[in-house]
Amino acid sequence: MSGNHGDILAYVPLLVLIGVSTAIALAMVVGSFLLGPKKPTAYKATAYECGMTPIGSARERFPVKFYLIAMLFIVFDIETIFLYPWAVTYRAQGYDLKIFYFAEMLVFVAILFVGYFYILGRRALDWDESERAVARDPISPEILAPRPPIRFGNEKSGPVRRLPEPAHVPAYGAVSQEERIAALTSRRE
Amino acid sequence: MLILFWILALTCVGASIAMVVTQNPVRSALYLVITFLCVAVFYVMLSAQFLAAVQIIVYAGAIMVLFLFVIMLLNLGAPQALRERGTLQPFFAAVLGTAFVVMLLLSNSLVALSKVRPAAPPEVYVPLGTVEGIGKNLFDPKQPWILPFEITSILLLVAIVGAVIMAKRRIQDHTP
Amino acid sequence: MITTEHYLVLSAILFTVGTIGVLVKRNPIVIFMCIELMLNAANLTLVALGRHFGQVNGQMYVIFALAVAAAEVSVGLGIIVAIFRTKETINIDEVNLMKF
Amino acid sequence: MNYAANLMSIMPVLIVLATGMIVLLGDACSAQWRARRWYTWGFSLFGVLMALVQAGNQLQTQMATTFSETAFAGSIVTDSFTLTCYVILLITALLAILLAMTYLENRNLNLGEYYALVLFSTAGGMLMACSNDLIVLFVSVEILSVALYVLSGFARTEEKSEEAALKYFLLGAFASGFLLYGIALVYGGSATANHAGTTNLADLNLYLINDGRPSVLLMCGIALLFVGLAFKAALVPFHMWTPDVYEGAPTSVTAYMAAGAKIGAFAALMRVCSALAPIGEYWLPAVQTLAVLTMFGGNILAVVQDNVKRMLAYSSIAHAGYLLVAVSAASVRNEQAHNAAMGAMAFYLMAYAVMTMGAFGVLIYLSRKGRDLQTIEDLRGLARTDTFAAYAMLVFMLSLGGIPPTMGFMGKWFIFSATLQAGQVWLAIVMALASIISIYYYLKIVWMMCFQEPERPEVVEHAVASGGVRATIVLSLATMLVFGILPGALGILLNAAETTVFRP
Repeated sequence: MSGNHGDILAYVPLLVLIGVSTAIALAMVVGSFLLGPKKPTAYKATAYECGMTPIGSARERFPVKFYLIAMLFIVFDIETIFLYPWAVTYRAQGYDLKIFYFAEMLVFVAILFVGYFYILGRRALDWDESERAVARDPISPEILAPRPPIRFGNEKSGPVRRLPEPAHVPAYGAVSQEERIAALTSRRE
Repeated sequence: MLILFWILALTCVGASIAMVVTQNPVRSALYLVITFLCVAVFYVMLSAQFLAAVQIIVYAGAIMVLFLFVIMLLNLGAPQALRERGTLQPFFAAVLGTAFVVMLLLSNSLVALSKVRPAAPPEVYVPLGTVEGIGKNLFDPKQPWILPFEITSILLLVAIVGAVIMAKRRIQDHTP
Repeated sequence: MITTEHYLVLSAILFTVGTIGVLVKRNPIVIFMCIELMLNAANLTLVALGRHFGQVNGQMYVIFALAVAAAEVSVGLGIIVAIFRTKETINIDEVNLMKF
Repeated sequence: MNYAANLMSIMPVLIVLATGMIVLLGDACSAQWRARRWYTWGFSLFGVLMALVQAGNQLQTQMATTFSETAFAGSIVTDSFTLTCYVILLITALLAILLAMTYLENRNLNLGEYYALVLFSTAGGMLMACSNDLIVLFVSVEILSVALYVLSGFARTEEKSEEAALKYFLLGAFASGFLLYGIALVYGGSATANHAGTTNLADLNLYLINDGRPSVLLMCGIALLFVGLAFKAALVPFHMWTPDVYEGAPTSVTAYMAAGAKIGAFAALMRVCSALAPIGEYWLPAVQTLAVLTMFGGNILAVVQDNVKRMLAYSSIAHAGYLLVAVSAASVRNEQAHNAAMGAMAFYLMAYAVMTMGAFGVLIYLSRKGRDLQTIEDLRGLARTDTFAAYAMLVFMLSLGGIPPTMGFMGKWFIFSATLQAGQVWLAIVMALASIISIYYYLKIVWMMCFQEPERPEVVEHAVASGGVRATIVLSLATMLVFGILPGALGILLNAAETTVFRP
């Protein structure tokens, strides 16, 4: 191919762009490293994350529903791959071919729409899978159960004001839900 | 050009070998990304620009991100689960040997291709790889791509159904 | 001067590496990645051959192969997620792939 | 170019696909499970029946006119072989759907997607049978396989089923890698100075007739193509997924997979081999070696199994070996032998599909609530406790073993005589020897059922004794015996090669 680089030479500006952007990014990092003042203190050296000390791995385990959406995204991504050349060439066609093109893509998209409605029907895009369970039991015992007082880490600096214990909090299941809610809310006041 | 080819080819093969050799699946995935990117550049060098873009969007973008997601998911659940045991399977050597024989055979026979049929000139193949070139041919009723195109949508539909069945925790029960 | 044979040999090497990877790795995700590498090697061959013949066929095959790969990825990773959920491990030693 | 004619030529496929989509949508969008239950099951049966009628009609027209047509710019071909494969696949799908409903409900798996996926994979198999271009072949193989991966993992909470799905998926995807690379090399290797490479099978056939000697690249391509298809058809060095997947998948899926996937794979293999027949002397020895390995490997490994599903899996591998003998006989450059072998293969595929569905149907019939029938021990003394199931199983076992007067025997006989006609005498003898081994383990089951005392003599109430399962068993039984005694009534299958496009 040594004689004819016609198609490749069109990419030289792209190459230059990539080179320049890499150089700028590198220059920023290296420049600030070289030129910036460095006065480390103990506080600056600690990791900072919203006031919390970072504990554990940075890798989070995401719930499965995210994967489902990512998987479905890939499928529809491929659809776009087919749509793009179609959209670019559609206008240039004659009338007959336009109808043919249109029908072809219509069938393709219709079949994928069957998949889309299937996804909607199966509620595969819903974020909260336990929607109905929550609806059945609006105030779950976990939410209402008395919790230990929150520790702020400053307990030693002064007396902690505790909420007064209510005289009588019935055990869960001993009385009806409504009574229990009433008892607990009175305690909060 | 030849130098570029050699650099890329070495990177590509090196990254793929590193992908197989490394024991950490996350690193494997990242090496695979390098391989995919090299292949994308090869597509550009072969004047298949549209495919190069698609390669980056679909492979290096979507598919690899999904791979990494899944690795992360499994990693945190059971940190030991993903460690490779590092044992070579007994037939590894045999496979390697035969594979190399096949490769040598291939490369010997491949050299003859240009003698059998000379390569097409650039003015023939350059317009084929652009978006217009792909679109004009892919949807042309006189060419045999219509049926594969339509049944690809069926395949994607099956994939949608499969992903939902496999990955969704709770599908409504049909039994009372 | 880069000839078509350069690309063909390169993709043959990539294909071989992918095949060996499938045979020696034990983690299903990595095995699956090796399979993706094999598919990519085949795609590279197709594009190089299509250019050699001055035909669009090679690139068309690659587009369809890409769609196939995407479909496989979404179903395959779905299966891996599902098996992890029921089993809490995905090591192939326990999945025991090559039992006769 | 007449679009309507193109669509007409794949009408059965379109009907199946449309049914699948309607079932899928209707199931996902309706709220009443009771209505949904009958709707998904009934509608998919209805659709398959419609497609069957349409395919039968087309087959009769085809036979009358002996005119094969390519459609969609030569990417598919509708000839008598295609339509015969359509009919066999649709009958398999019909039986699979009939079997499924109560079994799935018993295992709490009754989702509408099951039927949709069975329909889609049937359509994939049908497209494999009609493909005239390797890329259509590739995409339709994937449709068939991806649907089957999901189906084999359909019991989502069970470890075994999930493992089966993973194993099937990984090896299947590995095989598709080989298939794609093989296609690429065939594309490159079929080029000569006169023409560029091609993946169109009819063109390839023509080129090979003219050029004669294949290039090394083409031979590599053919080898990889065969490896890919051998994985899908479970031929012996590439069979390791079969027993585990058959064992782990829900039994109704296993039944469909054993029959449907094999029919599709062999239809495709037959197409590729007929296209490559002009250079048969280069690759035929490899196929024959595979056939011998598959027959002996399948049969010998089946002997040592004590799980019924695993045993049937190995037996299906052995049957793939017999079918491969037919493929080998069809690849000689002798038109008469080619036609005879193709017809024999169609007949055998039909017999195999029916007897496999029947045998798995009996297993489903015998499964208790929430538990599948596992070992051969479980069949002990079945003749006392359940006469119907025992005698049905007896006939299926005799048929699988190739004992007259069953369809299995006639199928083997046709393949045997076609092989002799093709001049491959040694292969015919090997096939006869292998089927003698197989009789041992089929008779072991018969012996266990009929000549052993049951552990508990009382009649056991089986969970899945529903109408659908009974209907499947009775239908397969009737087919098995009627066409075993009167094989001429299925002459249309034996003439499957009447109008094929390829000339050896």
